[in-house]
Amino acid sequence: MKEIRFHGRGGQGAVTAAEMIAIAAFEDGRFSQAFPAFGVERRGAPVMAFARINDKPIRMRSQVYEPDYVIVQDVTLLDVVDVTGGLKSDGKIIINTDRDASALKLNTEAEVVTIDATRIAIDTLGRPIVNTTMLGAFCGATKEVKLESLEKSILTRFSGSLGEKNIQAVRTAYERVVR
Amino acid sequence: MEKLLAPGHRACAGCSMPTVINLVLDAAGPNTIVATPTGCIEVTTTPYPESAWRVPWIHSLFENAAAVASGIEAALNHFGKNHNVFVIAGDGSTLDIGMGCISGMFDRGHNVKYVCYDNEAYMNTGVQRSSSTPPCTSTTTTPSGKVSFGNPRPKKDMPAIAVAHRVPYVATASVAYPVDLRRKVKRAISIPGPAYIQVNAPCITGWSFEAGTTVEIARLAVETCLWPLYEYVNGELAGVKKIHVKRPVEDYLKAQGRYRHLFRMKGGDEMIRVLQRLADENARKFGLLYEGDVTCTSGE
Amino acid sequence: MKMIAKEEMSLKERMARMKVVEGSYAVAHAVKCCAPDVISAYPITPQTHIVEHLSQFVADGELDSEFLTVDSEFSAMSSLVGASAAGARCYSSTTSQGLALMWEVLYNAAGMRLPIVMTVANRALSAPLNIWNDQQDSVGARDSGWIQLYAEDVQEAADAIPQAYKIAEDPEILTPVMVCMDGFILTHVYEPVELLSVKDVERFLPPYRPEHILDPENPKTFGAFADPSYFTELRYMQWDAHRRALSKIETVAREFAEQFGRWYGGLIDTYHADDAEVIIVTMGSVIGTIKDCIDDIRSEGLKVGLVKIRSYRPFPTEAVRRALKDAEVVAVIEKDVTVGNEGALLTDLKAALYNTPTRVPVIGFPAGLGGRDITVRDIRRVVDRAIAARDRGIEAEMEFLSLREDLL
Amino acid sequence: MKITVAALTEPGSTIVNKTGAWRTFVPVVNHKRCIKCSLCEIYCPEGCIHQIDGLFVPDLDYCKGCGVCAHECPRKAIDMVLEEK
Repeated sequence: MKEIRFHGRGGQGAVTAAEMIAIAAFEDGRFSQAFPAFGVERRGAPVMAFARINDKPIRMRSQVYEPDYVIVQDVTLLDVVDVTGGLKSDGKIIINTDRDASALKLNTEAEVVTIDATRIAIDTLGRPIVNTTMLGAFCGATKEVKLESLEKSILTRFSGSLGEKNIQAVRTAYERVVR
Repeated sequence: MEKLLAPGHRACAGCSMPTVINLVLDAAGPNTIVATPTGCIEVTTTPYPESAWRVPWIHSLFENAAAVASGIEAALNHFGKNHNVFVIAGDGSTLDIGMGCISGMFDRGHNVKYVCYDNEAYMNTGVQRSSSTPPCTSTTTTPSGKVSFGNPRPKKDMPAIAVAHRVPYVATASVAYPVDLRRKVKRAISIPGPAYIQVNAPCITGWSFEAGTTVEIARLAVETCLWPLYEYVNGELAGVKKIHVKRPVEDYLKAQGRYRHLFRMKGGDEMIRVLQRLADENARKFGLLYEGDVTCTSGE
Repeated sequence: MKMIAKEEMSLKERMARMKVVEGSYAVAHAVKCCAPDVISAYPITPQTHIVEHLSQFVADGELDSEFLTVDSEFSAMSSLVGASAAGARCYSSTTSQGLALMWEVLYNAAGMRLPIVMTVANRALSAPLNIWNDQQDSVGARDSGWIQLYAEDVQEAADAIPQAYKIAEDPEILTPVMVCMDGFILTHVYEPVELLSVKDVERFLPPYRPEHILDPENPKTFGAFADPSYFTELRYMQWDAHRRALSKIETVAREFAEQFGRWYGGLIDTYHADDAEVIIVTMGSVIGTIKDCIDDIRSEGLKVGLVKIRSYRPFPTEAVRRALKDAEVVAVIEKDVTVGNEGALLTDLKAALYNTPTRVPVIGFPAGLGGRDITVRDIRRVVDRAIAARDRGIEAEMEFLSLREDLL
Repeated sequence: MKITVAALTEPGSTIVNKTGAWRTFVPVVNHKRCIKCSLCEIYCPEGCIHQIDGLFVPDLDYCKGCGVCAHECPRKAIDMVLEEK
């Protein structure tokens, strides 16, 4: 089972991102689960969401304490939240920043992937909403879900030209980090 | 003709409430469903395994009759059935504990006709003050005493609250004016949406008056202008019952044990003047008097 | 019986019918398939999404229900008393303070034998104010006369809705049903669910045809008052209907399994309980975590099993007696506590065992209160405590799980 | 009578309860004075004054003897008389 933790700020769509990964993984023929760290946080406050992906039905209901992957939608959270807490040493953390991984000096043995998702989002969507862009980066960095499944999942949420733009953002981010 | 409220009920001898119910049901007819909250009505008309009601009737709780009626109306709407839905409730369940549910029912605009029989206190539990109790009234929770003239507060203006909810038809009525009451019930039914009718309904036990005088007491309330009869249609005052001879409030007060202290206590006369001013204000506000009519002196 | 159709149908086939949706959506969708005539509800976290989805179904013309946007939970349940008496199939959902505000009406709806169905998105009761999950709300309503079913996952919470109507509306039962699902944990999770269809539910659930309604053609009196010469018998009849519900709940679960191929247990369900030395008894969403844990612990050699309480009211006394008779120790995990005594389920369970030859030690753990996460480590601690109680005797009959002693 | 589910009750079934036994004074109608205004029938709290063959007659099975009819009669055609039982 793979476990994913999302860090974002209220209004940045971290919960939606977790849902879209769950939908994409299920599209791939795997079982999935997504849920927010339930709270009363308002717009701008640090928030978390979780997702699980497994080859068999998922029964576990506790929160995620030792994630395989961490997605950080806002680099300023690094100062206020322990984003690497519990992250598995063979895991990955994907951070939205224009800086290099080495410059972040994160306390983790896991691989650190950085992407300037805010720039991509502004260029493609015209707004700094990075949740879909970050999913593209996650997809490229981990291959945990198929890109086409992710795109399908995003189109269930965004239709028309907004959907198209989100797909473009996802692909751009994917290309940047895929190897 | 057989009444829609059957005899054999356990209301006090001389109670006005069964008369109010029968007047309402006379006007509404048998195609009517009634919801009633806990109170004298429920206790006196439906002791299991008997019921006085010849129309479908439901009691749920003390404070929820308006919500229960909302649900009935919603179900009837859904099934495309066309029956009158009435609440017949006392003043305690209407002006006090049931206010939230009533406000919701008014606000949602249910086609429910709400009739409050107002006996101005909690009679079912033994004459405790309600927010419909008039000032200077002695009740068991606002008794007159060495330093008290009884209830210190004015009567809550529930018809005005109904008007403020944009209830399309709001009226007051009296058991002493049966033709007027039946007309108002029919008018309420003819106007779609919620309606509110508050009926002055003397309680022989709680008000403590002489046997047989129930209707006369109610008539005095109207003739003194302490109980103005009026109708609001779509927020506008649409009619009042004019008074030919306005009686002084003493005529009404002295007939009832609940005001006995006003005639015995030092300073009671000042309280009577306060009540007279309330009556005069009603007469002025609603235009209850004919041009040139006289105010009668006490007794005549 | 147990796994019936589940095994017959491959996982792949089931997946083809699944969709990843939010728990609240799955429940609202199930409600839609039951086509209630009147819905009345008041928004309260974490139940809100259910009524929002239902409102949307109504707004989109997918659901032909009267939807009452009432002024309070009290009015919500009160209006359903009226609607149900007028012959409508009725639905509401609430949680926590909202359920508490309905309190008086809960007893009334049950006593008037109105087959209303309500989802309770379980949440803690204040004070202090807390919007997170535990089951104090519905457990506190256990004596209200409602049948209470507790769901383990989203699929069960949704599938329980048509089952609840079938149980509630049975002329032999005529008792309202609460379907309890853990707030947030199940209401807000996205996971694959087989959504019901109107056609299938129509085949499963007969239309609601009450014998007596508020009807001028046959003007019955509902809600008469009963003095001491009748009250006991009227209560007895409610109690007796719950007794009949014991078999009805099982039957309906079986009928559902036969038609839909999904089984969650009838009154109870078990997981590796047959040969278990240690049996955990619990209800609600923590069951999934416990099942994973049981697999791990069993692979280490210890025989641990689970008894899931699906029907808390009526309480499945005979079923738990049978399920626990060979256990060496029983540990109850429950998301409630009776202040002044112990966990409610712990008390009920011990009471069920008392007049039997079974003399198994039973210990209890209030857990997950006010949303405290119940982790794998917590479950292991419960099992350790249970083993200790078996081997060395009971030290404490009840212990608050994961109590932060450092704060005390 | 067997108890009914949810205490459902038949319409008008209070008629088995003969409240006439409550009475101390009994209304005696002087039909010669009666102008058939029907106010007694309207105001009677028991709804038990009926017009029979044109005459207004209280049903003494239910009349509680409250005296409202006598008090309201505009022609004073009804007297309340101490009932001999």
